Amino acid sequence: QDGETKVIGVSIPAATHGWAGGMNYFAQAAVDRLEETYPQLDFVLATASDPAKQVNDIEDMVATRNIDALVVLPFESEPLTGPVQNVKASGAWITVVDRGLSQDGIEDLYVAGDNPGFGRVAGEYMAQAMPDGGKIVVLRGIPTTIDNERVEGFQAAIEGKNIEVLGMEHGDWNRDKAFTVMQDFLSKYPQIDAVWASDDDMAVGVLGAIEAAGRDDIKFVLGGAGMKEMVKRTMDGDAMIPANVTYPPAMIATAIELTAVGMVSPAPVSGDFIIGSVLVTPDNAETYYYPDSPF
Amino acid sequence: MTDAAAPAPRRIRMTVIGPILALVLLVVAGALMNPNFLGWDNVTNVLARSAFIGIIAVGMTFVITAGGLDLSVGSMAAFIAGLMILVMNSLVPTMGVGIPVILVGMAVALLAGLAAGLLNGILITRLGIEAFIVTLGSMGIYRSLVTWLADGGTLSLDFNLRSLYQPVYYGGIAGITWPIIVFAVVVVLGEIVMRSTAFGRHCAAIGSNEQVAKYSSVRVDRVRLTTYAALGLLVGIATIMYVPRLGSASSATGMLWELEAIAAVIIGGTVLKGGFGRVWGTVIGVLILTLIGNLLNLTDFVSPYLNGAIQGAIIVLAVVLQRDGKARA
Amino acid sequence: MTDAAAPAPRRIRMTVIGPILALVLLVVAGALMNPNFLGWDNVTNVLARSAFIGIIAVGMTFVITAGGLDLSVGSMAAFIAGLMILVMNSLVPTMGVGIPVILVGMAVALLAGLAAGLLNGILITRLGIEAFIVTLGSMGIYRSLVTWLADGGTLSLDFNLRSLYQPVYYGGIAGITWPIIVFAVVVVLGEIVMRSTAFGRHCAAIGSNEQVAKYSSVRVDRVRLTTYAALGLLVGIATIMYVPRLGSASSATGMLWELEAIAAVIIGGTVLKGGFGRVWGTVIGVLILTLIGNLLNLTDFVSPYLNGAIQGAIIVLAVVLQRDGKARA
Amino acid sequence: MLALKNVSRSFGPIEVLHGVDIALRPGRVHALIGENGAGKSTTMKIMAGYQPPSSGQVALDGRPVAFADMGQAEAQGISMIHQEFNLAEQLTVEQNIFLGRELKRGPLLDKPAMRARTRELLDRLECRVAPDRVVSTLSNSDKQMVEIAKALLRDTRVLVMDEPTAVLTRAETAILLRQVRALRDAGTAVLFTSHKLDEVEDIADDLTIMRDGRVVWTGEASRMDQHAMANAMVGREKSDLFPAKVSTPGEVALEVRDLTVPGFSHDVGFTLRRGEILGVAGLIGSGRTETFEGLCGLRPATGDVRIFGESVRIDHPWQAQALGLCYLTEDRKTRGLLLSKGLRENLTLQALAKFDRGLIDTGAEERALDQAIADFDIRGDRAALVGNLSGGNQQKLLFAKTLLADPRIIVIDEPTRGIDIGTKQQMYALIRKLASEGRAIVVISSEMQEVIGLADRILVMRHGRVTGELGANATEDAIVKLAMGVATEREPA
Ligand SMILES: Nc1ncnc2c1ncn2[C@@H]1O[C@H](COP(=O)(O)OP(=O)(O)OP(=O)(O)O)[C@@H](O)[C@H]1O
Ligand SMILES: Nc1ncnc2c1ncn2[C@@H]1O[C@H](COP(=O)(O)OP(=O)(O)OP(=O)(O)O)[C@@H](O)[C@H]1O
Ligand SMILES: [Mg+2]
Ligand SMILES: [Mg+2]
Repeated sequence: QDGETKVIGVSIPAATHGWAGGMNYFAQAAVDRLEETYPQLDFVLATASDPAKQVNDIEDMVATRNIDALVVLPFESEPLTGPVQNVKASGAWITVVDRGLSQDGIEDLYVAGDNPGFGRVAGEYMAQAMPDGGKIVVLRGIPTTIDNERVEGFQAAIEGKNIEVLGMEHGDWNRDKAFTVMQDFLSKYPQIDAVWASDDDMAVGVLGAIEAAGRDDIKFVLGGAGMKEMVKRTMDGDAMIPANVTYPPAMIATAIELTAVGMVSPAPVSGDFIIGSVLVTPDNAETYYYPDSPF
Repeated sequence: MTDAAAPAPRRIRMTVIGPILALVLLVVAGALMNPNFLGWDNVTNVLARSAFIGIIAVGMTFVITAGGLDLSVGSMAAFIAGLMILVMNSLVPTMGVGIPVILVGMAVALLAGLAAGLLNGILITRLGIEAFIVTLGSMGIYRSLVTWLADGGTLSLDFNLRSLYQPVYYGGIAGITWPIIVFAVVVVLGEIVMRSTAFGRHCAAIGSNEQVAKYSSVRVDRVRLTTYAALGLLVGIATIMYVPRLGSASSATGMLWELEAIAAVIIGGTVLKGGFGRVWGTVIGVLILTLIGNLLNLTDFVSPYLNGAIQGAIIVLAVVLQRDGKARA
Repeated sequence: MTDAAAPAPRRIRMTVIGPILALVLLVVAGALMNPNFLGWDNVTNVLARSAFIGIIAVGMTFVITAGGLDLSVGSMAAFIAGLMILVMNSLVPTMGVGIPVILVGMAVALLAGLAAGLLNGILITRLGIEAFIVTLGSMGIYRSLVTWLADGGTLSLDFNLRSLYQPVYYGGIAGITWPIIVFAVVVVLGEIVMRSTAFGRHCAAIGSNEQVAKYSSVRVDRVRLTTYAALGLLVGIATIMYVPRLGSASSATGMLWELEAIAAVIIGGTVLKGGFGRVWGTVIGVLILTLIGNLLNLTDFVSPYLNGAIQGAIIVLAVVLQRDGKARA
Repeated sequence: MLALKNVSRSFGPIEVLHGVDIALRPGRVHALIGENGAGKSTTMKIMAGYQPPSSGQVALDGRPVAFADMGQAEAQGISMIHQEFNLAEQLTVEQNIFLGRELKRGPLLDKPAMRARTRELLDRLECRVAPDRVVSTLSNSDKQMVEIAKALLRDTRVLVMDEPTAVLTRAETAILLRQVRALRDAGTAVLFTSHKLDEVEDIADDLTIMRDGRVVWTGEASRMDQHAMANAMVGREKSDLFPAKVSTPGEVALEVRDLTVPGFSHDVGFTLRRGEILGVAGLIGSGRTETFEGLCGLRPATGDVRIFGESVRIDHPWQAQALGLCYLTEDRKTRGLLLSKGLRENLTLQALAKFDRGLIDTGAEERALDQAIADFDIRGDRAALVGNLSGGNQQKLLFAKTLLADPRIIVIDEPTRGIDIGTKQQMYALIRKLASEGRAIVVISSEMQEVIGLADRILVMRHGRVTGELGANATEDAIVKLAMGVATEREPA
């Protein structure tokens, strides 16, 4: 390796659900594109199925690949804080994506979504779409801090808005699980006005269950994260999918790009980039429609 | 002389009644907790969603009875689903949206299932590697392959094709949907094969004592291979039912199905070390597992975080019911 | 008569050399792919991270040798980690940040591990339920409990306490970190117990033929119970090393450790159906599994989506090496 | 010293022992004989604490005892050698012998001491296996010797031996009996069963004869000779043991040249005609079993085999069966029968195709079982698991099972192991009948008398080679000479 080559490590969670799959895709695509553009950059991309594996990956990047920069989307904040701090201590540039570390000041660059905001935007939409109140059911993700933050944000936003949450279950950001849970919600509650599926993968399952049951009391399903099929339906004016809330998996690409540019230019970009969650409606849906993305 | 075996029947009786009793208790509990529980909709929902694991678990019953194990079924299902969707989507431009494309897709699923099962079986019987290792390996391989096929994301069936294909999951005859019908057919056939054919006997003989089976001119390797191939085929059939439901496959598809299928088989009274299996028991096992989830969704007196704990406890209790108080000798 | 037994030793030799050979091949491949592979840092990293699964797998070797199985170790570790963190955090206000709190935490981990192991063991031996079912149940229970303790999120160790505790993972003697030392001690003790104590022999005898063991006045239930209790204790020890590494516990902690531990045991040459076990083989198995992950990070000539496939293939190949070409009789 | 008083034992509603009385005295060998299923093994298990009596009393030194388990009986100095092997197959010889009573130095095992002690015990039994051999690789007779060594290790006041000699050759039996005498002279009470009445006559001081779960005779052994014993056991006058040799050899059924089973036998050759019984004699370990397993596709083998003139290649047992060649194993417990299954499933396993009409015809299976029970006089509960049948009845079932496949050529390895004298006679008659039906039969046997009495021709093997062929009226002496190698006596391996 000549001295000019810089190695950038990218460590992300594996594609175990739709959003993560999209994020994997964007990461891979960004790496491919940047390796082409900047021959002096070398990338190491590792995907982890649990926090411990992610720590292993990061250790390996330091011990065997001598990385100059690390782009990490932590599986969980706490367990990754120490190891990333160690990487920082070795002199590498640190970019943290999506989930902040539990200690401030480690990262040079922070590119993130806004989980409480994601819940809040969804809650506000619910309240606004049902001014007279209504009964809803909620599907939650995999039990994690992210999910907790989103649900708390949502609940805060519908506070005092006469919206009754009939039931909440974990759908694990998984279509099949969401389908099953929704079927059971439908058996259990004769009248449901709307569903907060909180994720577009789960929304797919929810819609399948509603369709199969032939129920027409449910006026709409609000997903989230901006899966292309769902955004398309919003764009086309589908009444069941009147809106979406963004949480772009492409933020990883932004982060990798910013880091790469920083490595090759004399003045690296640092600071915080918070990518707020935006409400997608038929009016602005076109802006958020990426037909080439797998998500 | 006839009533000589009294202690044996008494024990057998408990192992027979045990799983049924557990199932009945669950149903009664469900009916008490929620009036909709025994409603037609909920019952068909539960049966239809049992079908995937159920069809696979019937095949698993044979594999386990013959002393084997297959950890790869879940990811095999995901891989087959992905492959099927890819093939069907790629045929739409040339063949148009129509029944033929779907038939090709089904054929692909059956062939891929059979091939995957045969591959497992050949590695296990020809190379003589522990089934646990072979299928752990293929589990990783298929799971990876589907992730790769889907580019990390989700493979979705062409929208129009999906509408055409959907009746395979949602439609049926006289209100009984296809998955339930297929499941029932597989179970009945499985029960007959297990109880009343040479193949079923040979599976039990091999699982009971492979040496004895060999010395009795049983074609041990072929029977074994057939159990894995049949399981693969059944995974293919389950996938054919699964794809029209949501029209997609991703790396999350079929997650932990292997564990559920094995658990169902064992809750049903089949012996994990082989030698004795019963298909109807497996069906009860599958229903118990599905019902637990259903019940937990229909009631909400515990934190959803604890669902797993209740599920675990009920599984153990269902098996405790099968014992007649006495630890095995 | 002398040449009559010739085939036996030859086969044994291959099963002995097989795993070692697989390990050596992996190491050579790693060294060729990346010059840093054999560097001190990488070697200690790999050994230290093997320690968790390794310590557990040593216990699993005994359980499997005695004809048992334990699927609950991964979630047991998560639960113990969660409990340990909760207890330690709750003690900080009264006891302050200091060594005593950490010692209490360690004691809690050991006790909880022992209790959890005993519970599994008692259900298996006293109620006579299949180990698969009991530990599948407790797997669900512990996983749920940790999610519940963490309220769906992550339990984090008090920050100051964590700094104090960290040397238990990162520190050591003469550059050898504690996890490696503890792992080595556990392995050496395990090997001695397996080979040179009555307990080790009794495990093999029970796994080989329970009836014979019983007839030979081996206290079958007690030996069995002890294997599960010992495994629980070892899970506790592994957790003591694990908590300072990540300082947190969540429902994702220890995911699939059970599968890795069982795979390591079997790659190492222990027989899944019991009767024969070797601790050193398990160590090789653990190292092979950890190295595969490490190797995949050394290079990037395959899509990370396919990592699982390569992992699966290598596992199967490592076991193929143990066979001498011929399928077992 | 150890006695049963009016002991009954039931399995479910079936009572298999009815008020048995038996008393052992120190320094005496007490023989217990009876037909298959008479209740000998059950009696012995009750004495040694493996099973409790349903009613009646076990008395030790005059005081009633109730052993909660065999551990307690063992602590009282009672040990038992089981009829069926009771060894952990994956463990070594030494590990098996010391199982449950390992010698320790501190917390660790004292391996050198155990190895030395094992050596010493095996030397006493003149058994030459290495202490670290894995038991699963041993021959049956070596396993039996290990079993005996295991019992000898435990310093016993009462030694219960259930058919210890069934798998032993004459020489080994002599060694064993010598040990038994030594123990007796040291004051041990010995309870002994065997279906070989000459041994009983030879060793027994006291004798008890059982029939159908009852004691029908008990007293000083010297008051009975073999003939009287046999009559008392069977309950009727017994005629000649062996049927007349009326063979009319037909065409050549089996022709074997240069059969080699690597590691076990070399260049074995012989021919066999229809209607003929070929006996195969040899010492234990001479490779007879392996040779014929190789022939039947149960082990890798090379050679030139013709069946009814046609050159065939047999790599799997099912190929052999398809050619009408069946092998009846000497090892009924681990290779012959599924112990945890019922009689019907076992009986039809090998010939399942016969009952396969798309689905299995259970009715026909039941009829076949009726037939087999009648033909082979299988006694015991029809609904029982095969593992619960008495040893001899298991052997009969194994016989019935193999014959159900209707083979043209049958290799029978140790046909009468553990079978009572009455049934033996029936078996011999049956084998002869099979031959006269035009089947070709090979009988491998370690009982010299059996080979001589039954066979039309005798093949003798030594160290995996055929050392000679003898006619129907061979003498025991001639066989022994060939089996041992004429010049040398038991040369070192
Ligand atoms: N565990 C059991 N359950 C049911 N029946 C049993 C059991 N053990 C033995 N029996 C029955 O008790 C009877 C006596 O058997 P036992 O083994 O004592 O005979 P035996 O005299 O030793 O015969 P053999 O000479 O064939 O060894 C048989 O009919 C047998 O089937
Ligand atoms: N599975 C095995 N692996 C290795 N060696 C074996 C195995 N089985 C038997 N042997 C050895 O092979 C030799 C021949 O076996 P065996 O004693 O069965 O021959 P045999 O002539 O058939 O004697 P018999 O039938 O009277 O027992 C013996 O030395 C035995 O210890
Ligand atoms: Mg007996
Ligand atoms: Mg033999």
